[in-house]
Amino acid sequence: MNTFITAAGVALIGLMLLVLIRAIKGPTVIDRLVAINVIGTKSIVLLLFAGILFGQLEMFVDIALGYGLLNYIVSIAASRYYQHRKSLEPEHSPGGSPVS
Amino acid sequence: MGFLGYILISTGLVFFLGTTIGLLRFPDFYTRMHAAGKGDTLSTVMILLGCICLVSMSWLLALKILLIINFIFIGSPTATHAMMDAGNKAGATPWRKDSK
Amino acid sequence: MSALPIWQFDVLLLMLVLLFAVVALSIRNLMGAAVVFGAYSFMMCLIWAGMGAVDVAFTEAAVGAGVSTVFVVSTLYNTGATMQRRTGGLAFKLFIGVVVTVAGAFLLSALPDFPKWGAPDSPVNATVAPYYILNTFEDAHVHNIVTSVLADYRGFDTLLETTVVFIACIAIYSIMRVDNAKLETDEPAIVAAPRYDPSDSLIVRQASRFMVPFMQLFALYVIAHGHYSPGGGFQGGVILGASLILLAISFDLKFLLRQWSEKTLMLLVAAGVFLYAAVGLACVFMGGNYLDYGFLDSVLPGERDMARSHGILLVEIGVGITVMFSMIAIHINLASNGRFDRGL
Amino acid sequence: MEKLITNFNYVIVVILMMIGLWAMLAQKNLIKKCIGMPIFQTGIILFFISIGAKNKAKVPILSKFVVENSSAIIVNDYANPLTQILMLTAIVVGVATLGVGLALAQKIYQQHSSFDEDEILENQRK
Repeated sequence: MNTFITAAGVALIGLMLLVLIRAIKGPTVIDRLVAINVIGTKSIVLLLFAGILFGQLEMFVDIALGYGLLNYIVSIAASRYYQHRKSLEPEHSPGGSPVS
Repeated sequence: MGFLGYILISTGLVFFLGTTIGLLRFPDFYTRMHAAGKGDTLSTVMILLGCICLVSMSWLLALKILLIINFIFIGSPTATHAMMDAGNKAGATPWRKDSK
Repeated sequence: MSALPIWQFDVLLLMLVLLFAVVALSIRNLMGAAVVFGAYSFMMCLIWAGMGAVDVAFTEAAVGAGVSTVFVVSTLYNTGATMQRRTGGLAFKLFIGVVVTVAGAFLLSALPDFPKWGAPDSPVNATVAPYYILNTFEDAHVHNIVTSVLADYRGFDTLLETTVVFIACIAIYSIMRVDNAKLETDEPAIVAAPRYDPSDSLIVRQASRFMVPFMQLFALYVIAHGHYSPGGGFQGGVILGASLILLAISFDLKFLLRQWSEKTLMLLVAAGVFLYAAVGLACVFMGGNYLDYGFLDSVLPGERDMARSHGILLVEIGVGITVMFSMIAIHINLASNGRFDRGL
Repeated sequence: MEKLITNFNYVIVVILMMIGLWAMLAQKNLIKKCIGMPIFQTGIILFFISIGAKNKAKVPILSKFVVENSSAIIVNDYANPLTQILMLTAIVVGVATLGVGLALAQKIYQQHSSFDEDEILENQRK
């Protein structure tokens, strides 16, 4: 079982690396936000995997629960941000946005 | 029971692979959001259910993991909605067939 | 004992974390940098968990997912800066790079002298630490060694750290707070954010309304159950603060300020530190040393070791109150640009 | 070279500290400096935590089984708790100091309407 969990964890980290490509490339901020949100959800799973591998799942499940509760605050903050600031442009064409 | 756990975790990984490919290959923000919002939630829920089946644990621990699933089921679609809202308000343009 | 350290995860994650750090610094859009920095903190949480530091991982999870990114976002919201200016100065950057590399090379030259990664007989692990592991249950009747060392053996340290959080809160308050009456004449408000906007998303508000009570219940559990599982005042305080920050974001800053006035918030920030210091002083009056909870046994139930356990709980509650309300006060100051009326 | 593998964690620590220091010194943007500060800080936290990690150790929480049967506690079964508590408080203090930095940056932006160091200096000379 431990080998399977380890393999699954390594596969998850590998796929997270691929998701990170979207966070690096992503032409707009929102694309990055989507990628980071996916990575955050997968951290919950990896925390549980770490708990299984340590053989002390009851110690790790609280952290995962905290993550599950808090994970979506940043998305909501970003949504509030873009309600009032319409400044979504690909980074390579600065356009008319206030540059600082 | 353990067999079911292996199947659930593997299926979850396959769904996460789909999410990753969707995030990387889709042409614009809205379609990427489509891949990330659905595949991410489903794969996380499946892997967590797989953990419950795979590892022998007390009912309290299983309840906690079910609570995590519950919170992800509420939080993750809300985050998806908020990000979609943000993209819409910030003016992300949808992809068309004739756009390059 | 199927104790298996997950070094194979750790090596992968350590590589990944470097990548995240570089990406967060190289993205020119400031909002994007803030978002990637949030993910950097996720990775760090996984690394702490992989090394068996569950309490640290919990703190990092609560701080990274709940508050730190929101602080950066609210600063960006109030200033309206989106892009980093494309500056030249490549020579300067290279010069700094050389200086930093030389400093790093000096540090790396000490590499062979360090004990091996994960060696149980290194000086750090073999001198002081075994005392805590062996004696904590007899002394304080606490299962979680980290909690007992945090609040009991090294109580002074934690008292002063809590004071630092308090002082940081005061500093931000004195930097940011402006008088609303004077503001109109002095300078125009930089952000003309609309007031409460009924077109706000109903879905977000209903989801927050559902989640916030669970968050607060969970945070109270974390503070109270910190004796037996990872958790304690810092983690619970940050989660409580994050729950109210979530309310402020998804509804409106006014919604939060209707229930917690500015004065109440600042009084409660001080009250937590006061509770901590008062417990210490009570020990002095009962005849012991400062923060020696064992002497509270005539007031608190149980023998001397149980009294220490209960004293730790009191102190953790004090820490939780200070951390919770200072997080909220910092958020309100940053989000409303010091005006305490509207904001992110 | 062999040390480079057994002491891999210290290499990452030094690189993280270098990245953070470089960001704080060379980046002209105040927000980027504020992001560099936590990176430097996590480098130091990583140093402490990894120096206290033990091979084949569990988390430093005594299980009910060990306590109730009053069996001997084996020190090397538990990771070092001391380094962990030193860093636990540092994280919360770190986010409070990040708040102070951001507050200062926000005030500076109000005065000079820029986060860029060069522009701020130019504004001041005027």
